Amino acid sequence: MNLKELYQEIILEHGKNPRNLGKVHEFNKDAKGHNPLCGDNVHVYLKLNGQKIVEDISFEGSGCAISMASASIMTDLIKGKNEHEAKEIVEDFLGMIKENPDLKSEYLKEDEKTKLMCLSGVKQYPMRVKCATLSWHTFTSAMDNSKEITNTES
Amino acid sequence: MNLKELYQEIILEHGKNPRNLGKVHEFNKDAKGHNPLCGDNVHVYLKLNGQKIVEDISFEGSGCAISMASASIMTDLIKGKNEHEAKEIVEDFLGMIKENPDLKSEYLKEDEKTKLMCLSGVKQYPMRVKCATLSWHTFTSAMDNSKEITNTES
Amino acid sequence: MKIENIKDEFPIFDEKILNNDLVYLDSANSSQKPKVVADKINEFYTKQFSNVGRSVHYLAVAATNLYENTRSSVQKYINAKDKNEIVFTKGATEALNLVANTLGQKYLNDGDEILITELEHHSNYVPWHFLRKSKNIKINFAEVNENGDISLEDIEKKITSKTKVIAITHLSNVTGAILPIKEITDLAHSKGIIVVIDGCQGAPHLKLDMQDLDCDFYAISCHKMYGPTGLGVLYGKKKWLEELPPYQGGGGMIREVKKDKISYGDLPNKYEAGTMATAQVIAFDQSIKFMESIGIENIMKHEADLVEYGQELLQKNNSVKLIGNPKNKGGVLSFTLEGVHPHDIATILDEDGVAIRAGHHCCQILHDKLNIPASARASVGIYNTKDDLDKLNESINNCKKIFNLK
Amino acid sequence: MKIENIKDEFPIFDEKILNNDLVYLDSANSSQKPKVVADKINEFYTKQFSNVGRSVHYLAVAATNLYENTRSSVQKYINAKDKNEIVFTKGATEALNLVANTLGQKYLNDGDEILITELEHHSNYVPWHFLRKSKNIKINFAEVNENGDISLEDIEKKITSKTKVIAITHLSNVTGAILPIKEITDLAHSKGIIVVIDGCQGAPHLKLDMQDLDCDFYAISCHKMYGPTGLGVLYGKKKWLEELPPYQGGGGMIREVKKDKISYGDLPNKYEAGTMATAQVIAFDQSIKFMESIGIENIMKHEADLVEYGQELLQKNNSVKLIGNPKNKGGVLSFTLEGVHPHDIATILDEDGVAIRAGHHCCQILHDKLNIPASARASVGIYNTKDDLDKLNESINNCKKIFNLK
Ligand SMILES: Cc1ncc(COP(=O)(O)O)c(C=O)c1O
Ligand SMILES: Cc1ncc(COP(=O)(O)O)c(C=O)c1O
Repeated sequence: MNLKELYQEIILEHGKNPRNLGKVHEFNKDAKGHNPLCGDNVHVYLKLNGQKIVEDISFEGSGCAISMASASIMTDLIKGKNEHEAKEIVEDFLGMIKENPDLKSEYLKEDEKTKLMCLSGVKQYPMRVKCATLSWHTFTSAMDNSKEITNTES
Repeated sequence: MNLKELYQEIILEHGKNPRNLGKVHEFNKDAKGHNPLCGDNVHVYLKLNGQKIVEDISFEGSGCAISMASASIMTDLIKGKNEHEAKEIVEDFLGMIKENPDLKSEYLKEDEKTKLMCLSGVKQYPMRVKCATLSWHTFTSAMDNSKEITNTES
Repeated sequence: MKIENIKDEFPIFDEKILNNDLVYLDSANSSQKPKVVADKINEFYTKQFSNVGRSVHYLAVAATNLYENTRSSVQKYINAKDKNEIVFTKGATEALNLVANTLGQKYLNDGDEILITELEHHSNYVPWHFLRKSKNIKINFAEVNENGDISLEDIEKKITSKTKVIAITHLSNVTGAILPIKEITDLAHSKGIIVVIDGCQGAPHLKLDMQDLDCDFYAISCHKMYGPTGLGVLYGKKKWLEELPPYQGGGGMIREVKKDKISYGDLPNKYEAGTMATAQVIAFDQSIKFMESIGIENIMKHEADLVEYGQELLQKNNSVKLIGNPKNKGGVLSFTLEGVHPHDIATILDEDGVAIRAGHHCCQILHDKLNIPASARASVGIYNTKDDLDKLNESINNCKKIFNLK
Repeated sequence: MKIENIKDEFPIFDEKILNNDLVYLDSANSSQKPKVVADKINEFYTKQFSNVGRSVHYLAVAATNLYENTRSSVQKYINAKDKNEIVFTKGATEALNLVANTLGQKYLNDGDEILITELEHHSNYVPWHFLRKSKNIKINFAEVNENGDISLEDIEKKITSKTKVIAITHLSNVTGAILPIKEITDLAHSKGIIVVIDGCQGAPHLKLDMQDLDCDFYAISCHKMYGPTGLGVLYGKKKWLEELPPYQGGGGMIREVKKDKISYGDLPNKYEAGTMATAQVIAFDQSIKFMESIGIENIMKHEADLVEYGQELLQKNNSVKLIGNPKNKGGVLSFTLEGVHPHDIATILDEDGVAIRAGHHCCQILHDKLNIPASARASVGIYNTKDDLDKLNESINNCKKIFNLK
């Protein structure tokens, strides 16, 4: 295992200064996520327009560097994507965190892939995987308009 | 250990045909006893007269051969004794069941001692000691006019 | 694993008990433990110990994974639909208290009725009695018939328009009767009645399939299933576990705690308050794997053979009176011996190394009905053999000799 | 036994965790187990196993004696007046639920108030919250002061004429504050208030004397006391245990069961329904003996030295902020590291083999008050050394390096 791989500079930077923190003005979808193990909570807000494009997206919450960085990077990448693209990116990310060595989605540019790959270090820290995936699962709930609180345990 | 010592003929006989089974007419003292382990219940009745003599004594209940024989023999020996004598006999018996090799009380005749000694076989069967002592403890409760149910566990 | 040599897997049978080989016929009370179970507990305490789910360090992660693995194993073993339908408790008794208490809090109302049977163990009666005391709830009893059995017909007869719950044993720990729980569940559900099954004697001996059975709750006692003491399993349909309130409160079962309000966690955490029986849960995985390695069909066949053999032996033995002759009988042989109190029988058998139980086996209602204060009970597990039952019979004969019976 | 070499008695310290020696600083969560405890469990399961109290055969008698021996050992260890004041539960959480539930059934009425503190573990808050829901009972909170402590004065201030129960921790599992429970008990009793003490962190580390302390209830968590998981002890004054109703119903806790009524057994059976955690109770005797062989005074001195040493180390470390500086502090060092979330700290420390806990430690009220979502916590047990605390400090420095802190 390698802590340097887990805590890369880009993670630390996003963790410290997360992008898109706050509440989207006039959001029309949102969902709450909860990690029962560490008690982390995240709330994802987004504005989906008539063309099913995520016009704006943000999150509220506090947590460890991994979860903050992950939410920050996610919101950055999802913004401007349409529903189909966004869902593919989420799947691609979750697949990468679980088992795949790489990201495959066409909807991600090379530099975006590089950014996302920085989170792949958590693979070696099973207990921290949930920190990295919480905001992504919560985004999916928001898109699905789910009223339930997303729980990384299930 | 020796089952023959535990189940001597006299025990089997008293167990099968217990003496003083039933309810003393016009008893003035009584107490209930309970063995939570095996669920045995015994109810001891007695009539103590003005001279503090146990004029009559009996018991109700059902249980194993040991407990029935012990209650039967006890009621036989206690009948006619005064309070002081009865208490000494009880102590003598409990002492014998616990640790003493012999019975010492002056208030017991030799043949009575022989009869009581038949119960000494339970010493080797710790789980059965309570069967042998339940009615004796219950007699003491009755004498002390205790309203609580005697419990061999305590 | 072959069931013929299974005694070898249980270290206790290498011991001498009062200079005798142990003939253990008290498995309905608690089963012996295979070496793999004892070893796993030892390994966990000496090499891997940590509390689960609360820390992120290496040992805690490993322990949490082991703990959750058992939940998955149990789920598969009983074919529950969802992992979160498996709740660990301190025993079957707690599981039944949990169900009665939470149904009492949210589902049952004054005037409602609960149907149990005259066969029930106190653990499936007293928790409902508490509701009779705290709420105005009535308990009805389906009657045991002359075979020591409960018929579907009598259940049907005892159901009223107010019956809200049927709580019933899968297999009687006294008569050995295997109840028609699937038919009872179908009947109950057709009338909107909840079915709670006391599976203490079912789980160690019968094939379980929660999705097929479709009962609402099923309680399991792990120490009777070749597992550790201090552990039970409550299977509950997700719908109920989600709808009902929590049972105990404390660490681990909460979502958010404020001074003025508290919200509770999701399943299964909601019902697992405080530090759980970590080592026991982790070791129970070995019990399940052990039973799986033999195969439940083989276990059922082996035990059915034993019961048939034992029943014949005892039926032929003068003065022995078997209790219960149900259509489907599990591995329990309860009996009385004319003129000999069961405690005396047990003591005499014990002297020969034959361990049985004497008493009312926590079934006073049944013993009242049979008009006896107590009975002797020999019960079998996977490690028993026909030889064990021969020794039982011989020892009963010894008993008869001492009591001068023919 | 000498406390200097005590690590040798714990087999887990022979293991390598991620290629490191284990620096275990998570004992407030759960303690490691000495070899004698693991051995006793193994011996019981492989050579002596039987259920207790229910059968008269040899193994059952032996198991029952072992089981009751532990009760006597616990009684002596905490200097309770009566053996029957010791009730075994599945954990401290159950013990506290038992007290809250039974007091709620028989003693507490609408409008009554319960006083707890902002330091309480969820296990000593949620059970009372249940009463707030089911009855109209109010919960008041004594306030934690700037030292992470609770003062007698604030307790006194928060008592009203309606206060019926004070439920309070002996030693905070976050700030380490040792509360003046004797003074609080005296004060409470002078006003006729029942005192319930959450002794989870007290029992493993402090000298206990129930007769001197005179509290009404005291809850103990055995797995934090070098004992097995799945076991707790509730000490309760005989008077209360006799007066209050039973908590769970089932086998073993009854006297007589009829179709229309049930009477309950005497203490301690009344509160021990169903098959208990037999093996765990039997092994816990070894935990008590183990602690006695070292001597609680030696344990207290050893741990006080460690805390003082650790506190100094961390106070000198830039960016580390210790939580709580109470007058009397037990072996708990909670802290935050500027700009680093506790979970990240725990992961980085784990990489060095240093096991600590991160989170709210089941004390959300306290963390809300401190205005932090979580904290990192290092906690000590008898096996820790100053060397362990040096490693903790070094590893924190490693953490600072990764996060570019000075
Ligand atoms: C102060 C305190 N109270 C209660 C508990 C709950 O104890 P258990 O989880 O063993 O039931 C703990 C431990 O988690 C504790 O530290
Ligand atoms: C039919 C039945 N129900 C309930 C129980 C209670 O189980 P436990 O004592 O493991 O809680 C038992 C065992 O004693 C049983 O045989």
